[in-house]
Amino acid sequence: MVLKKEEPQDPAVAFRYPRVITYKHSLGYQSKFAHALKQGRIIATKCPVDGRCTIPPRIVCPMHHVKQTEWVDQGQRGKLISAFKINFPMFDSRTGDLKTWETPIVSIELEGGARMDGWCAETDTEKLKPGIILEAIWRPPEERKGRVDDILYWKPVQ
Amino acid sequence: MARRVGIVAVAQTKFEQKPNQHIGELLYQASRDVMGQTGLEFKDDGTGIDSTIASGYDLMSGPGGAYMFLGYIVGAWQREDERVIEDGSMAVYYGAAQILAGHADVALVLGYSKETQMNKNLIECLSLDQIYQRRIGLDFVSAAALQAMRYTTKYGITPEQLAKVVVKARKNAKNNPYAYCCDTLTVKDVLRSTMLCDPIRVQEAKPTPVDGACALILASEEKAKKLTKKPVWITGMSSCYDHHELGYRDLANCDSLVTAASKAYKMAGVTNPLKEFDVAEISEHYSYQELLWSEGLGLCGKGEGGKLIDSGKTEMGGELPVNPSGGVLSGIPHCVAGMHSVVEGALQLRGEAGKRQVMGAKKALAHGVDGPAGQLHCVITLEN
Amino acid sequence: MTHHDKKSVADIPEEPIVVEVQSHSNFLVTVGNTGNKFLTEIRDNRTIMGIKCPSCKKIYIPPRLHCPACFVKMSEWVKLTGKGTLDTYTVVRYPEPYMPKEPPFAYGVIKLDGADTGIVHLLGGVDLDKIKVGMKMEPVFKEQREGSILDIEYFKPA
Amino acid sequence: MTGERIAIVGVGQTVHKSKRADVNTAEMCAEAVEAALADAQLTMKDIDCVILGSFEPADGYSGPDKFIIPEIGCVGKAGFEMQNVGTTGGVVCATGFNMAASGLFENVLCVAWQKMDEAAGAFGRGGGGANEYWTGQFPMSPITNFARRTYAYMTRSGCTEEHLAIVRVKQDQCAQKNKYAQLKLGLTVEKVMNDHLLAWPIRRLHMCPTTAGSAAIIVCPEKRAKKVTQKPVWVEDWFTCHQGGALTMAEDPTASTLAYACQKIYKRCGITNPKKEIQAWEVYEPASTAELRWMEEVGICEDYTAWKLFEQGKVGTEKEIPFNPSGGVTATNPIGCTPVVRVVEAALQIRGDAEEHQIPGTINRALATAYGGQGENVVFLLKKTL
Repeated sequence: MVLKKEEPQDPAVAFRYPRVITYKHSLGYQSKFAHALKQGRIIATKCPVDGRCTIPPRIVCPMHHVKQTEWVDQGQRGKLISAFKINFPMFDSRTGDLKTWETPIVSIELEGGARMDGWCAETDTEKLKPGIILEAIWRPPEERKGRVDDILYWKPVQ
Repeated sequence: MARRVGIVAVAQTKFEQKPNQHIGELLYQASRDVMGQTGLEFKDDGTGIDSTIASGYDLMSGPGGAYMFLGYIVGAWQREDERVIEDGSMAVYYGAAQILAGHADVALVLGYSKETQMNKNLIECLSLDQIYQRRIGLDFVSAAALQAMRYTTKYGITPEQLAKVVVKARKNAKNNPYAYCCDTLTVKDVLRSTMLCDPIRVQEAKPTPVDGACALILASEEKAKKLTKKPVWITGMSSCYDHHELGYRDLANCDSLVTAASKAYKMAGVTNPLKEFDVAEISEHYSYQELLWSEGLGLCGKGEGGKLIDSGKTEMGGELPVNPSGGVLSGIPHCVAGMHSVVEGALQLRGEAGKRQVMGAKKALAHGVDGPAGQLHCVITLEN
Repeated sequence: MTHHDKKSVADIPEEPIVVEVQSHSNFLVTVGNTGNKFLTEIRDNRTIMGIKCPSCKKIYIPPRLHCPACFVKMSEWVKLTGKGTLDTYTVVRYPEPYMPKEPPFAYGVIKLDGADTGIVHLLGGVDLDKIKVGMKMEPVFKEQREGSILDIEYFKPA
Repeated sequence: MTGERIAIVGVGQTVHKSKRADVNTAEMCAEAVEAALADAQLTMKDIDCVILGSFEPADGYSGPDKFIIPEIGCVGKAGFEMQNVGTTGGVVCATGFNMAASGLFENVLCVAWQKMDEAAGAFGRGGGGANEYWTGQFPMSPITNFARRTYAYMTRSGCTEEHLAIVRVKQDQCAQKNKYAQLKLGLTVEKVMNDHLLAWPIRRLHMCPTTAGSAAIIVCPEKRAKKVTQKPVWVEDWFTCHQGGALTMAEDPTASTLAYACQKIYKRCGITNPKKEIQAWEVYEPASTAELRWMEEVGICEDYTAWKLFEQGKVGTEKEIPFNPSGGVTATNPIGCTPVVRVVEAALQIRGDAEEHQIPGTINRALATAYGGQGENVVFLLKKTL
């Protein structure tokens, strides 16, 4: 699955069809989450039945199928669930370039209970054991765009 | 059909541009509506909704696999949850087949589209074969225009006759609170509007972009009778594919629609559609399509679509009112259109169509279409 | 985990956000042997070939491997003159990024002499308002041909 | 079931390869359709309904059914296209089964395909993500998904990298006996363990390859099926179990919806001891490590113990647990078509027509699955006799 960009071939055999689709995704009820990121906060919707919080925010709880209207602050720290490092070049979906990825991706259970993914400052995967506590390190406020990557990375708390 | 499938509830959102709403909110609104009407929820013990079928082009929702993140919104988490990548009428078709198969007793069918999210023409262009037709830049609009030109020249359909279709659609849409476009138009206004792709003028094409969703609940005959006092029965249905290459067909005919209609009519025991149906909802993305599809559906003879609109038979109050809702020309999103036909047909047969009600309607005809120049048609007949 | 104080989320705005994202892809389109033969004949010999069904004897253009009516393999190539009759046409007056030309320009379905089907292609060498259904047409090939259907620059009135 | 009882009367697939430059997508599908028709001894005239599907994001099309229809001779027939990411083939089969059982049709053709040689390297900016806003920051792929799952599986079960390698070697041994399989590598545990690391603990060999291939099945209602073939494969039951992308909702990061789907379908069919009552398994494992977890989820063994069965050498075509005798998905993966290949292989096992990779003894019942997204499944039960 290591992807290589191939040389163009004889178009009578095969040719490339470049395609660009521009999407204007309406975040709708998820907008509040994006506004929170700009403020350096992580929030999630909460299920009124069992109190579980979800990211991405959901309009209804998948399990109980009730509308989730309550938003809960998730704090700045979380517990590591899993971690892995990508050892091969993969496309960066933001730039379209093949890129090597030095930092591990971690799955975190936040203090508020919701789970999300993030980059991790600790590159030694041996040290990334489930259960360790990580803290969010944010971009400076002026650089934040209301996207998940406003969180630069997660750093283990000593 | 040996057994019947009942429509027990229908719903639609207002069709308009909704940049402030997440695509899931449309789905939620429509699905909640029908679930509220029937009091049904997804259950795994056979006492609620057993399965859900959605329709919609994946690439219209997002870059790929996007719709799969929406199934939970209707409550289909860990449930039968499938997607038809065609016009919404095909989802109804499949939903009814699932019930006939006994695999589900109650099915939730959904159609949703958010055309404001992307360039609809581009996504439709991606349906065309890459080596020939897409390479020259053809899309659904230009394919339809080629068909319109062929059809109008072969049978001498006049621009005025085409414009009348638009005038009728917008006039009818005034009676439909869910419709997007209901401006007062005259034949002259239509003919004065900018040419989009000869002979299709801007006013003769479906208004776009529009957002919205439809939902309906289907049930087996036994359950339908318990769930509602006013079940609407699906009595016949069929889809049919035509050639993909426009040059392989005579674009002045719609052979696949003729086949689909004759199969559906045979199931329903319909022999004279113009007489027997009380109301028809036909997916006309462009003005010529109402005429050409009417021919395919057997409402008139070959090449007589122009005469049909002139006769006034398809107006409200006529022998067979076509598109009392205003139809697709009043602005229904791609992939929702055919399901909208079924929803409107059901509302008519329940006597719940408000100001657009055709009095005493007993049999309705619903039609959906997908693909370039009507490659894939679906015909569904309804009875109360 | 440290105890986390739930902060109020009331001060986070909710106004809807629309995010614009782009999806880029560049698919390889495999032409296959049948298409390859057709396109290389156009490229190398300025010849348009049809393919004949051994069962129903229909000649198809653009060619394909299987007869759509009989579902049998086709392999007999038939040389066509390229001349034909204009079955229908349209003038495109709206711009789209995927179009090969700036509008206005014309498409037509040309029913080729000696074939049972027509081919959709660009029209040229004629005033757009003088195009008529039923015109006799002939292909104009590009000087520089690469092996694509666009090696036929357009069809013009014969 | 109030509808018709149905049977698979014909199956076909292409020889799966990494590249198919000789055919376009539609022509590739035609090969599988021809094979299925020949297998059923039917002609295209007999077919009255066609259901198609592929994993569209890797197809370069939006609605590829439209251009494939004429090439497979289905102009004038009823049908439509289904899609649901990785489970597409499963949904295609389920739809075909429903259409046949509805009594509306006599012979239903299901076709699925993927031509991954066209998609490899095709995704640039924003191309791969389901919704760029949510997943855009991470290079998400099945590799990262299974790296995460496998990491969690290993920490929970105590299985080691060597066990993962044993699983891969078994799959390769099976694939070598399957003439349609793509990767036949002659692997050893050592080779797998020294293979290029993609995302620990996932090595290149652990992941499914990119495949160009197509598969087709023909389904008939009971009466018709008995006329068409001496060896109908009866479709006992099926269940589509999607979870709407709610992966983060699961308590156990290794879990999918497979366990739930299997329990449900077993109950409906009165199966109490799946290991005994099902004699052949074709389960969609996008990574070799998934085979372990899926084996537990389908009920062959307790949670987190499947690796022990491999350690004891109990898994293999001719062994106690005949799991993925075709070599599975790590050997061949034309994504949207893969679940149809699973059904095809399961049907061949029941008929006793799997040739070199035939499981010895009578196969009365087989289970096939489809996997997609982040834990979605479709489960099929096929039977030899009614």
